[in-house]
Amino acid sequence: MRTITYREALREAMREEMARDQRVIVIGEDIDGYGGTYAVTKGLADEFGRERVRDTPLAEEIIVGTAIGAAMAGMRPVAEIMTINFALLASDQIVNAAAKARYMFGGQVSVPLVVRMPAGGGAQRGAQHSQTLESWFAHVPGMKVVMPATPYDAKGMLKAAIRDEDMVLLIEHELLYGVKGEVPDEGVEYTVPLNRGEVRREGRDVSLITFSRSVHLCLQAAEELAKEGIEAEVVDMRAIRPIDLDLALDSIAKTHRAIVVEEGWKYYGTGQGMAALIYEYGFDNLDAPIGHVTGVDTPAPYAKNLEKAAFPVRNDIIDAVRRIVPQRVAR
Amino acid sequence: MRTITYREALREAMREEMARDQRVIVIGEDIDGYGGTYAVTKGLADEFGRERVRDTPLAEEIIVGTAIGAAMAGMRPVAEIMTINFALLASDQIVNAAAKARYMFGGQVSVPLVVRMPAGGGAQRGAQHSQTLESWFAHVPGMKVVMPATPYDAKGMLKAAIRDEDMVLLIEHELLYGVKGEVPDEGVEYTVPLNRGEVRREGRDVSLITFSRSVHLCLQAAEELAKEGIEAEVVDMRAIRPIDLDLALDSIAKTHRAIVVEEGWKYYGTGQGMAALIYEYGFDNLDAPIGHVTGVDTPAPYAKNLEKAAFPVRNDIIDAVRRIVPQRVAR
Amino acid sequence: MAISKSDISLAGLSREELLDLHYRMWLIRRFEEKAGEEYTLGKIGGFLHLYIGQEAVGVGMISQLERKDNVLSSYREHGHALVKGTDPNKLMAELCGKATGVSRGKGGSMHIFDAKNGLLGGYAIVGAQMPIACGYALAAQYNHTNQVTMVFFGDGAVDEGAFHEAMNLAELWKLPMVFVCENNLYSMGMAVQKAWSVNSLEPRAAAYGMEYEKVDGMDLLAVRDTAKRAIDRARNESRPTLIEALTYRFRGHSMADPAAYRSKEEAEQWRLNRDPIQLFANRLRAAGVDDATLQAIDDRATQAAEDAATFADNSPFPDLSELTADIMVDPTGAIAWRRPR
Amino acid sequence: MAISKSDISLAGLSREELLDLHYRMWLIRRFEEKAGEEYTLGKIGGFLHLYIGQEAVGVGMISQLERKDNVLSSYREHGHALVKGTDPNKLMAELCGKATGVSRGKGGSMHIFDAKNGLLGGYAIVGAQMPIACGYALAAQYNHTNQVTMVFFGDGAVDEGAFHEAMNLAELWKLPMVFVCENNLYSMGMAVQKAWSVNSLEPRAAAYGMEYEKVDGMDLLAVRDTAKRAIDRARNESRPTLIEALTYRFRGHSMADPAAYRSKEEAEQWRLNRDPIQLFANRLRAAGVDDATLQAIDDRATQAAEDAATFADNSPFPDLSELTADIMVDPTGAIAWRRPR
Ligand SMILES: Cc1ncc(C[n+]2csc(CCOP(=O)(O)OP(=O)(O)O)c2C)c(N)n1
Ligand SMILES: Cc1ncc(C[n+]2csc(CCOP(=O)(O)OP(=O)(O)O)c2C)c(N)n1
Ligand SMILES: [Mg+2]
Ligand SMILES: [Mg+2]
Repeated sequence: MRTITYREALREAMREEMARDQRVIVIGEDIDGYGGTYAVTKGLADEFGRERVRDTPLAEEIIVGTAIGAAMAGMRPVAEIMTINFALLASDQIVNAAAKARYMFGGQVSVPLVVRMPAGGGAQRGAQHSQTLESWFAHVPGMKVVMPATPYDAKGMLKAAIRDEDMVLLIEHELLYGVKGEVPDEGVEYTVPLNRGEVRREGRDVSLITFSRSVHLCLQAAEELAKEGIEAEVVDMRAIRPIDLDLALDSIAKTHRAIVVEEGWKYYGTGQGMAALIYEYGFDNLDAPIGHVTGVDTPAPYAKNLEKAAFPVRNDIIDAVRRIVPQRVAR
Repeated sequence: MRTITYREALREAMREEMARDQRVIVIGEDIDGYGGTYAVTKGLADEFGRERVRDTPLAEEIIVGTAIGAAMAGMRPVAEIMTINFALLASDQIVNAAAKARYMFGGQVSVPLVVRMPAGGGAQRGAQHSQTLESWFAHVPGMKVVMPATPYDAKGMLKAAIRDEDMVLLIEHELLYGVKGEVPDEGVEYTVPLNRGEVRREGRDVSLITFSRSVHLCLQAAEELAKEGIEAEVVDMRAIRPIDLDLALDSIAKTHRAIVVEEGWKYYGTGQGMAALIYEYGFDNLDAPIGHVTGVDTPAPYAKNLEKAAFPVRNDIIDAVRRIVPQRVAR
Repeated sequence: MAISKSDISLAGLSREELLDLHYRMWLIRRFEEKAGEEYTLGKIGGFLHLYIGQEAVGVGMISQLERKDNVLSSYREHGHALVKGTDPNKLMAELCGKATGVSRGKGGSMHIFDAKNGLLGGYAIVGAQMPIACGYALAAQYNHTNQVTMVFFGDGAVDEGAFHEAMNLAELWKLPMVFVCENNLYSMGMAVQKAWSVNSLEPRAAAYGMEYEKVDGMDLLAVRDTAKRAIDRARNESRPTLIEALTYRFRGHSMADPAAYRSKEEAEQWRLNRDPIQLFANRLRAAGVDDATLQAIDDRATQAAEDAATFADNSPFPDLSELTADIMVDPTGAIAWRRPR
Repeated sequence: MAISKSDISLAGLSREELLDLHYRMWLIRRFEEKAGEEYTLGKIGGFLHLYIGQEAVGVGMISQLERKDNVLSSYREHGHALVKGTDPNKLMAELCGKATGVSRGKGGSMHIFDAKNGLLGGYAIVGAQMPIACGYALAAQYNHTNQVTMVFFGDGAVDEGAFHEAMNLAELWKLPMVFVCENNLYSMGMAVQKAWSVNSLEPRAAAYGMEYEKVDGMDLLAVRDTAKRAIDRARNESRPTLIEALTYRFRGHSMADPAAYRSKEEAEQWRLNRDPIQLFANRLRAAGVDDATLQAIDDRATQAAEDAATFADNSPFPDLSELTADIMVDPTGAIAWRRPR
């Protein structure tokens, strides 16, 4: 095991897969000359050449459309959209073309494409640069959507995504790139399945159902709560579509209480979808309504103090847990 | 009262508001020369002139972007997107520009814009033309989203939307345009509030929480169920954002059982959002998990038999009710 | 740029080749007419966009391609498919949503795909096929397959941002492709001069430094000449071309469209004087082909269309298991994956 | 089209006018330098894109507008706002996310909006301001307000579909607007010649039949000449123009960018030889303005920037109630409207 950053983990995944498979190419804005907006792609062009690592014009629809066509023609493109906020300009290609191609063409073609993009707020980037829109894509059949929270998962899921025969949206987080974590030594092959979540911390009193950067907030909250005798189980759902529902249900069968924690907007989003599924299949195991910690239902404000109030922090989770866990536990 | 079609009701709304307010203009593809794709705008250009009723080039981003700018400059544009499937090409303008403008510009501007567009499947239009993506937009703060089911509501809500100071997405249904219903006589002014649903049929045994075309399917199912002694309450949620939550909660306080009925995809969609809210605020009133009747989680197939199986029909609702309502009732 | 015209020598083609081209145009015509009938009878649902009137473009362009080459198109793609080699039976079955359809009935009229013959999709979001075509061309360039990618679209599609982004990329990356705009003067009811701020694509091509040719889309041999040059440029020099083929759809936009936005006379003039099949028949006659031969070709096409309809009629609907098949390669890719217990 | 050059007569402007223009350029320069410092000190968060090097474009263009006219821009809009009349104090306060900011601290550096002065938004989705600008222009045309709408964007924005759709509509509908592309040779790290398949916007304008002018964006008076023509065309003839202003950003794309994709020498050459403020100072000197006067102007600008920073420093953060204020006009527009009981 080594300790590397989330950014490095992603880069390693691409390097290894590019070395392994000539069909893998990487395209996007500023991935070469600029060195990658978040430096994820740094050095790839020098190593693999500019036929395989391609800076594109500033035009998201053509980036994704070209990647889709190349994938349908048998390549394994990894398209980088600079942030998920710009993916709206490519949403038609993702939803109407790529997600439907195999089905509407009667199984004659597949779209082995990876679209990588960071989401998330918290760095004062303002209303247009702080969104978390994974539920848009996860709503649509025809693709997989994953959101790794650790360097280990970032590398393992990106490698799995590149090898996958279907379109995978790998949604990163702008504030995770510098986060460090353990990954196997170079040369030790591994992938992380795209349809499995993972329990990050065991606990008997409440299940924190979460994903992406919020996993880390939940772990911090759980540490804090442990001091008062409340044991929270942190369930990293990382697979958004297909969702690892049993993982959540098993946890709730044990704890009987759940809080969904996410950074995005509350209404008609990912967390409500997860909650609805847990209710649907785990109703009898629930002793209380599921709590929901989310970003505030507003465009992201710029001002530091407002932004801080707009996105969940550790204490929001702690408060939500205290509200839902009966006093007898927290004694 | 008169009986007119949903299509005519929408047209009347625009006519009345255009006559009342010079700031109202209508722009979109094929709304004039073609007579309106679904003939909703037929005759408007002749009546109000081609300065006010504007055929545009085939380019959704500019249609919506132009309408946004005009709205910010004080006009009251009604933009028609031919179907919601094409709104993905304008989703950046809707979400990143219009929904955020007032907030990120500190309240200095408003966007009194109406975007009209039909959604829905069921006419063998295939995978790219049969979607119901309202949850995408309803997820985002900064706009209102409504889905009228009747001519009365279509007219009243469109009029209210045009007068509203904020952006309203009025989502119609391709299979509702020909549906007839009662509306007040010409000259009798009325609007329908954009934040209120309506109970379409009272019942004590189960609440059918629904909207748009599915309201009609629920009413049919309720008729049928009544024959076996099951009284279903049909709750037309028509206001998707802001949602008239109390309406649903009041109904469930009475029936203790609910089924959400929608035509769109199940996961991370509108129905799951509504269900999650009902659970969150009405958990103690629920005797059973909420049922969920949805479109099948697949791109829309073209073949007649497959398409029929892909979207909910009356009997799917009846079956779902029978599963959830205890035997003692259905005696 | 003047409109290219073929000379009367009939382009050095053999009699068989000429008659084959003629057959292909008739096949499209008769097939589409039959499809229109089946639609009226309710056997075809949804939208149906006929290619009648534009046959010379599809036949002229695609007959110059090799089988390995790629064709992408819009919802108005039946003609392109037939020329590229799609079996008319399977095509009609697809239009009727039958299990024997080229996409097993799941795509329908707007989404024809025939992997074997390189007909790589009818796309029904206007303009969206252009970026995807760039991707196919990029793959061909990267893998040195020497394939040419040809993408068809209408005058309306030019208005979409996708056109702009695709044109720039294709020229910038020197992609081996041919953009074919079938300018039939209308996008639905919108006359092209009301939608384009300039009335030709020539300056649009120049905006990207791309090669451009305008061609009379009713003149089969002229189309073939133009196609040849563009295809050679793509295959031998890896350079894209934008072709503007002037044509006219004789029918409404779709079967639902009475075409009230254009005058009956205008349409009648085109049908009478500019029918690409009649124009080519005239040339064949002038070159010595007799009427009986021409009639036999039409008859054969008519029969093929009939046969296609019969085939579709006799075919079963897809099995209901198809409803959730082939959403993705991975069948567990569906939502809510459950752990094996 | 040759690049227009102003003649040495200093364009018939009075001494006061000339010095005022000079001041405006210095104000931008000093303001942006100060903003850069505040960013480094952590007082400004998020992204910060400085306008340094491009001052002559914003000043030349906007100084020809009337107050009632509209300006829309990108995230690189501080300069445009200052020329259009935005109070530097309120601007700096906005950058620092303070309650006294022009948007009450809620927008930040990328989203400046100043309704009173017609600075109608910095937009941070590249290219998205162009369609919106068309809407403002349409409203002006419809209401006969005689307003001109000017929209600024970069060379990178030209690649987006939004550019294409907006250019076509503007020309088609003869919208009274001016498109100003500030071609600073890079979009982030992407050199323009690697992104554009042609190396000029002239053919791009021709693609839509739109008027085009190229101008040396470092030459304030040349910019003013060009602006005047375009604005007159918009105001008097309701015809749009595309202006390509050749310029250079002296700093990185944003404060986070060390600009490793271009050589130090290249940037140094521009700074030394093509600084728009020094070039204009030279002309003023040649026209008889003495160094003390010039220095005083710079001093005044420096002081204004300092004052702005002090003002921002001394301003409070927004009240927490602002978090959910002004999402929409209708405060009950928030989700989950509850019935009054
Ligand atoms: C993005 C998008 N907008 C609108 C439509 C509806 N629509 C389908 S075909 C069409 C006209 C297209 O015209 P053109 O490109 O000229 O092709 P033609 O039909 O003439 O072959 C329109 C507006 C669509 N399918 N996709
Ligand atoms: C749609 C979109 N894609 C990508 C970005 C990220 N981005 C911000 S600015 C920029 C470069 C823009 O360059 P240009 O238009 O030349 O303007 P300049 O920064 O040079 O003023 C990019 C890629 C964005 N904000 N929006
Ligand atoms: Mg057309
Ligand atoms: Mg630039």
